[in-house]
Amino acid sequence: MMHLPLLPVLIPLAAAILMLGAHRADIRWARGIAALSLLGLAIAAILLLRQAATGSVVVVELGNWPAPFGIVFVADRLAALMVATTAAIAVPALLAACGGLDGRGRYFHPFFQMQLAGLNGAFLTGDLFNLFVFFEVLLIASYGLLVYGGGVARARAGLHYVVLNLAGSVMFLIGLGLLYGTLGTLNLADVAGRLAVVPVADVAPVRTALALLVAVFALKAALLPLGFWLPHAYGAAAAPSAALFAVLTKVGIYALLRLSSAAFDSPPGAALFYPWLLPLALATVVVATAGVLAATRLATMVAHLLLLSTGMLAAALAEGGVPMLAALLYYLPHTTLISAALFLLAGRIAAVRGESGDGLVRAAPMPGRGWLSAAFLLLAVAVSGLPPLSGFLGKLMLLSAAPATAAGYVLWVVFIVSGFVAALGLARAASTLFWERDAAALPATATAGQAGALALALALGFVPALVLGAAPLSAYARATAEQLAAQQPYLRSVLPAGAAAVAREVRP
Amino acid sequence: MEALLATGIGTLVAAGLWLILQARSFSVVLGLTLLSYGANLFIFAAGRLAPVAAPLALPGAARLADALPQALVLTAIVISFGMTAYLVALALRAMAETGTDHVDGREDGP
Amino acid sequence: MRRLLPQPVLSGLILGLWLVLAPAPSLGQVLIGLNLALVLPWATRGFWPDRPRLADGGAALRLVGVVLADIIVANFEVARQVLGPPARLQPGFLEVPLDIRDPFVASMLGSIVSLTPGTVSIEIDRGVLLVHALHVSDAAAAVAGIKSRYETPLRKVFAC
Amino acid sequence: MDLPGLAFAILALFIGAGAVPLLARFGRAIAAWAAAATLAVAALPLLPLASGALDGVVVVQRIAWLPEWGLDLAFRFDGLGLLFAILILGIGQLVVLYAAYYMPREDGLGRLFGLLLAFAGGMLGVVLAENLLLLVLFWEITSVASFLLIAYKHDATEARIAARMALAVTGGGGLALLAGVLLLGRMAGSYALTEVLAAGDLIRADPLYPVALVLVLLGAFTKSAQFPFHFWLPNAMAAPTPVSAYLHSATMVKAGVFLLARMYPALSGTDLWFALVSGTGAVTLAYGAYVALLKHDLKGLLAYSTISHLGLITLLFGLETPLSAVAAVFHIINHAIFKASLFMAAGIIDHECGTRDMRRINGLARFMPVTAGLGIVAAGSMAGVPLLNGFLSKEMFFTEAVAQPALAGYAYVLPAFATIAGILSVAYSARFVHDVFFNGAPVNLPRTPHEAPPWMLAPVGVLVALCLVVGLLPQLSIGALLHAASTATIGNEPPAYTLAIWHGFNLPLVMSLAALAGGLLWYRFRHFLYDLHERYAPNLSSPAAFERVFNAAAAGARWLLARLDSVSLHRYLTLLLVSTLGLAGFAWHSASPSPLAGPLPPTPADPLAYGALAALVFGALGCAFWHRQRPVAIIFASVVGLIVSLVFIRFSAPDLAMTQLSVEVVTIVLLLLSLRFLPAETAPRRRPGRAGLNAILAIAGGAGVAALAYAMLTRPFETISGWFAANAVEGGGGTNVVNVILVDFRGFDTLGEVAVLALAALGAHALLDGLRMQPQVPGPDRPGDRHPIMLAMLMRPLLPLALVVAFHILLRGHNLPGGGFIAGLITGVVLVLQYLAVGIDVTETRLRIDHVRLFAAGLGIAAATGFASMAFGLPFLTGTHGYLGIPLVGPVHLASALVFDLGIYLVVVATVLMVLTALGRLSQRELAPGRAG
Amino acid sequence: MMSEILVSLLLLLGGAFTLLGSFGLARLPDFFMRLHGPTKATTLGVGAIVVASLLHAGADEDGFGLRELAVMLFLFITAPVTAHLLSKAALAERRRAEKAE
Amino acid sequence: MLTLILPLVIGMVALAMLLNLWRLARGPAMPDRILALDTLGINTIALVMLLGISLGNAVFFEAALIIAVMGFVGTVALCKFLLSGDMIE
Ligand code: NA
Ligand code: NA
Repeated sequence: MMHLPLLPVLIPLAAAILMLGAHRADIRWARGIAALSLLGLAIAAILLLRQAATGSVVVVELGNWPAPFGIVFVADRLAALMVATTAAIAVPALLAACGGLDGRGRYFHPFFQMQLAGLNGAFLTGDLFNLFVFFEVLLIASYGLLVYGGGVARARAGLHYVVLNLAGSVMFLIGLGLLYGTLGTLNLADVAGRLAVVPVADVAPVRTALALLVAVFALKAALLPLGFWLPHAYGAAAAPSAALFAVLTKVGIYALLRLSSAAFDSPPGAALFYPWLLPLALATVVVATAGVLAATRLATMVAHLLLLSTGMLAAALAEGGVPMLAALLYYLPHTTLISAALFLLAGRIAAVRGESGDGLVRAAPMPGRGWLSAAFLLLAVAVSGLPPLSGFLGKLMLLSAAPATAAGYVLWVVFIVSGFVAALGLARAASTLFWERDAAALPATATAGQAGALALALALGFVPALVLGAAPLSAYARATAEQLAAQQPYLRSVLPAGAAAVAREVRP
Repeated sequence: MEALLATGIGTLVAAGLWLILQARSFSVVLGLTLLSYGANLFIFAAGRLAPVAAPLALPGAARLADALPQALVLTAIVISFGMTAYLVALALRAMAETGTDHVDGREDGP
Repeated sequence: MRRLLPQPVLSGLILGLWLVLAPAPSLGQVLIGLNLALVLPWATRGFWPDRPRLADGGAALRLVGVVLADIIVANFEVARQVLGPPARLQPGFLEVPLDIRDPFVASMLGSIVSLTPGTVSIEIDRGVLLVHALHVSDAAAAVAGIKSRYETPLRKVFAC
Repeated sequence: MDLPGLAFAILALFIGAGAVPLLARFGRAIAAWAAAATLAVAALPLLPLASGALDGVVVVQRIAWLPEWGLDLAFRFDGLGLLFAILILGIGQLVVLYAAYYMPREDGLGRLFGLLLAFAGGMLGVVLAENLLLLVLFWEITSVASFLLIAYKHDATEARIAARMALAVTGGGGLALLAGVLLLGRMAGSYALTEVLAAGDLIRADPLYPVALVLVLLGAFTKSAQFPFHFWLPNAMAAPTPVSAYLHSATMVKAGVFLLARMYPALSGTDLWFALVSGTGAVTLAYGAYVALLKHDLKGLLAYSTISHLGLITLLFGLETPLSAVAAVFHIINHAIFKASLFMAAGIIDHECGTRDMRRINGLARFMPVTAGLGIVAAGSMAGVPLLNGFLSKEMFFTEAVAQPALAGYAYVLPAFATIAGILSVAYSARFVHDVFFNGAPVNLPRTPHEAPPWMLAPVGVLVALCLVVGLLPQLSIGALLHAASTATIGNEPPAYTLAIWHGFNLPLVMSLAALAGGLLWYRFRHFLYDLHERYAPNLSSPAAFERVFNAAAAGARWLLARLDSVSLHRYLTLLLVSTLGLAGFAWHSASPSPLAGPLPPTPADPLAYGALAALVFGALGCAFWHRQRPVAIIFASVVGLIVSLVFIRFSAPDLAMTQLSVEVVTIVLLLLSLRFLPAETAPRRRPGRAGLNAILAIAGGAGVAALAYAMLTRPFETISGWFAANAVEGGGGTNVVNVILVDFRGFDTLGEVAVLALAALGAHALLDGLRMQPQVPGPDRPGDRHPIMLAMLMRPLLPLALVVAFHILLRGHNLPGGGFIAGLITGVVLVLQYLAVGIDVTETRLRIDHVRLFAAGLGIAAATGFASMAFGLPFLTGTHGYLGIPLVGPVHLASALVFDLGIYLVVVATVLMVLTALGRLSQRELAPGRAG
Repeated sequence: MMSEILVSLLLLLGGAFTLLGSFGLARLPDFFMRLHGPTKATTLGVGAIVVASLLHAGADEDGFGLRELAVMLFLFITAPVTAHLLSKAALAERRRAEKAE
Repeated sequence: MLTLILPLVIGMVALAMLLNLWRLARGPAMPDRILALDTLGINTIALVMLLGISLGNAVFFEAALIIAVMGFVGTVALCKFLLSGDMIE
């Protein structure tokens, strides 16, 4: 059990290694390994959640070296929630990929597993440079998954995505260098401890270092004006990849959350989000809403919906406070799971429609229209925040938690109107996809495997799960927000003797 | 010495930025390479410049250079090498798909 | 023995290199070096399909001495040429007809020519070594010099 | 706690909604029976509570759901709830019966009844909700369900658009309601209806009351199709008639006026309420009544009449007379009854005639006398003909109009307006009767109408009978229910009123008679009005208009996105740079002021440092300047790499220098391999201002980073790094602290790093595998140039010798500069050199390595050292080291880190080989066809 | 002392030839002439410095104290190859330029 | 004596490297630039050795060795690119 927090990284890593070793074998081997890996991941995620739900913060010292010198993995409520969300998405995404996509290029399964390893590592690590490394792991895996399958759109969007992220990595490194060069440590808990005692003369560089990290995380989160790449990239990716990417942007949100929890009570981190984050977050919502209206393909529409949710999450982050973060932490798994399901649905629709793909154009009636339209209805209602599904509950929480200030009410207006417009856009899309029929068009001849359907069905399970589990999830989210705000449990678990007891030397 | 190193880092970053702002994939690769150099030197500089010995914990060794930033830079160099390799492959793929080495995939791109 | 040690010269070179690089002279290092000397030639034998055999070790040593001496002496010659007015230089290409047929040995000749100052091997093509000389007053003499000072000893060393 | 029977009632409907479509596979009858049974089952939990509700008992049942957010599954059953439950479930039963006969044979009914039940569930939830958030939740369920019901015949364009229109208006209104409810909750401190209703004074005194009121009214008005939000309703007639009969008489549209009734104690009693509610109601009443006459479509007429009657009810809620709310509640009942029957009758007529155009439908009394009889009675009720239920509530309306005190001085205005509205309503009712059942013979009907089957007429009959019963025996039939519902609405006992047919000859009766007479007269001049209307009235409510607005919005959105997002990397990078610079600048300047330079004295610079800086700047600027001549740019980049390595050497970082140097070489080879397929040179592109912008951005970014570096370098800091040097030998078993950090203290970073490397190579391979590309540079013009002989020959001895160096570097790494990474690069590079020397074909026949398995081996070995420690109950990657006694050799110091390093070595070798051969094969394959030998 | 003088002389010799080679590279008018400077002088230049380093460090260094010889070994193998390839490349460029005219 | 000679020799090598840079910038053709880069690498070996003597530290030797073993690969690649465009076929 002491290794538990590491398993979400080690299991997929081991799976990827085995897959590479068996790369000449029939693809069923890779699938089998992947299935076993996901089974292990699911079990690990559940155990982690159960452990975290007790309020304990479990620390693993890699290599048996104590923090802040060695790298530690820290499983608290937030990390467990993120790992569980990732695992939940991975299952249907993998299943969808096993419908034949995984055989259409090279190394799908190793990339998929390493994507999971990278994500989980980013969520669990308690060391900032190790976070950088896991960012790179998840990014390189995402590059592979994004361009998987080839084609002009993927190549172009992939190039933009990769270059932007490489530029982001450079910023990350400079930020980390500056942070180490001023605070002399890389462990997040230790950083938090050091921030409290930064000499006045060093506040400016430390604060700038934090700002650089914030900029990097905002890029990953696809916050405007750094998020234009997202719809092109996610819209171009194959459906299973895109589904997995739904959790990718949340890494940025997660990191911002972590950073704000660790750093923003200190002089260098004070009010670092104010006054710019809220306007940008709301602008993200507005532009993404426009994108939903403007979309000409379902996948692009879903990508904009994802962007929209990022804006909402960022706005919640900007407002801060336990209730707002509690709302955020319910909304985050909701939007991630539902967006992933929508990507799978878009992929399924594209598969059964054949030539017209998921384009929002009139076409021949698609096979399986009945249940696909029902799936669309469920997911559309959930994603646009209409009652009675999780989107409504999440939005309700965000609205309730918004403060009774002008900014709070602006947030109401933006959230409500954006959800409304999104619902109209989705209704229009549904109308075109399912109801308009082109009598002249030949019926789709593409044969779509059953794996995609099964994956979608599985992903649809998120909808009732998020509603029926709303009460426990909401309670968990609130406790997570409180744990983040308290900060002390995390710090004490990582550095039992406190940051002040760490041996340091003055340089140069 | 500090000003010189800072100037060097700044020049690398400026040249790298100039290059990635050019619209050709090859220039972007070059620019990212220069940017990585700049970032690596920056992290390296976080250990400060001091007339000290290489970080070898030999018997009787006196003041050693800060090994931690060096280890970080090593990791960063390796990762950036991998990323460069990938980017080069992607640039070729994009060239094959779009018929141009313009990063926006269209010759008339902005 | 031949199976075990296909290239004794190379093996010796490997052992020597290892010992030169080794952090401390110890029996362990010698053992590791011997291992490398055995394993590496065997492991890389595919890249060297037609190995020339060393026939005359003494001739080889003599050749090494000659070349080293030439390098030192000729370096001063070239230094004078480089420092002097460039207009006085008469550069030119020399075509050295080769009696060596083995491409590896021919390449060794090319290397020696390049390492000794004043001449650079440019091409080995159809039995002719094309050489660029920084200053050549008598082309025929220069060609003859290369053949007698380096090619003949080399043929003796490798018996080809 | 009570058993949550109310929740069961609602749940039953939703379960039925899910089950009926499945049961419909067994036949239409099964579907119909199942739907009817569901409605009946839903009524069961309510029955025991009904008598209590009639007596004014309010039952509240509550299941906690999200208490911290104020959302509970709390339900309430009172008179108003009872009334609406009867309407929803009762008229629902009739609609099910009607639909079973009305819908075409080929319709399996599963979807229709499923949606109807879902709708009924939402509706019942709205009327039984005790929690306001829960009310909103159900409210929006009705919006979504009605969207699907209106789009039921989705092959028809107008049905699809009408559905979206309804969703836009009613769903949007629901969101406004949500905001309003959230505000009310903040004012009252609770979302529990009981507490909100009790906090009316608090709410009305709140500064945000007007906002909350407007938001709640937006919800009500949109749902109840009040002007100017009415336009969705006529278009919603695209729904099948049973749907119209249900949604647009008794349920959906009544949700809005239900909300007015529900919130009456909390929100009413202010001038704003009066102005907004009665004003909107009055305009809607008149407008709907006026337009209704002009509709040639039978259902259109009914739709506008519905709008008009809803306006009437709204107007009544707005009036501030004691009994207006009672009148409103009464008219809710009456309208539901007669309008449902009229829709059903219209459906029968449509069914029988094949058209709903009243210009073609004439004289149906001859063909279908029963339908005619029922329709005439229902229309009479709609017109307010005495002895029918519609007359009673209209009479109450007239009474209240006369009694309304607010317009003192203009007391005649409201009665006059009421009379005019009455005239209009009589006129359209007259048209429904005369133009359909009489007025000569039918014109060109698709089929000859017959009397409908009895079971189809039965529901109409039941409703018409109710019109008569209520009209004749109001107190006996409806008195108790009306009283209970009114009490629940007002919040306490309503003032005394009598439900009687005859109140004596008074002003309201005069108004009624005037309305009847005037209405018939108005109908007489209808043709003149038709012409007028067709000539001048803009059709604002057409689906085409809605679609135009929507498309314009989408086009606007597209325009906006195109402005913002040019899908250009330059734009993205510019935004990234500007944002980062802005954020960093903001961070610096918002900190407590401090100088850029720290307190440390500068280290003196030697001439060599100046030279190095000069070379670095030279290389960097050269690379930037010559970037269009790619090979030249590569050379300049190499210079930069070389100088960076020198900096590492100068400042005591031998490992970094070696790594940098080896990476440099591989990178050059990589870039050159790619250059074959990229244009070797590109002409500069003229873009005004672009170069200037780029220069500014680049200089700003460079200056910023330089400033940060300077600020950092001139400040002392406290670091943890002393620990690493102190523990390297004891803890990590190595003297090279950098290597010990890499393979032990922070070995997990390294594991991630080699994973990145492996994935990058695999990704590159996946990208280029099977790709064919046109080379952009000429091939060799001499065959001998392909594999220069001296290169090929001298690589032979170089290979094993370089491997010796690699092995040397690998072994010493833990103690001295070196390690698996550098060793791997050396190995990879000398192997690549073989490719350069003799070509890919020859090399690959000699070097049979499965790169992918090499990755597996390398990563596996590295990871295995971690797993091994787990087997000993230690954390992942816990290292060990010690001395191993070897005969002859003596003790040899071994660290598990060496094994880890070996894994790294293999991964690096595989990376170099895989990437470079992937790029190399690109050209090879391309050349293959033309190559001889 | 003798060794220090010897080392100094060797260093001066190495430095001089290193500089000379690069001077030739900068000064000589034609590519094939420039090719001579570095490939020769740097060989001796670096060679002298290597020997100097060998002599200087030999006493207090671990191992056999001959590590610097390894550098020379590799330089002697690679330098001719470099020259060979460079001149071939230059010839190819020249041919290409002639063809273009 | 060495303390006097060493800076002088380092200066000579550094000057040599600056001369290489001049040729590198000047060209005129690609072979000239490659030649300049190759010479720069060899001069770097000399400089690294000199720094090793000057700092009294032998740990830089391997860096010189790396340049000796691998530095010329870049030159080979550049030349082969010029020669045949395609390098490893
Ligand atoms: Na008629
Ligand atoms: Na360890």
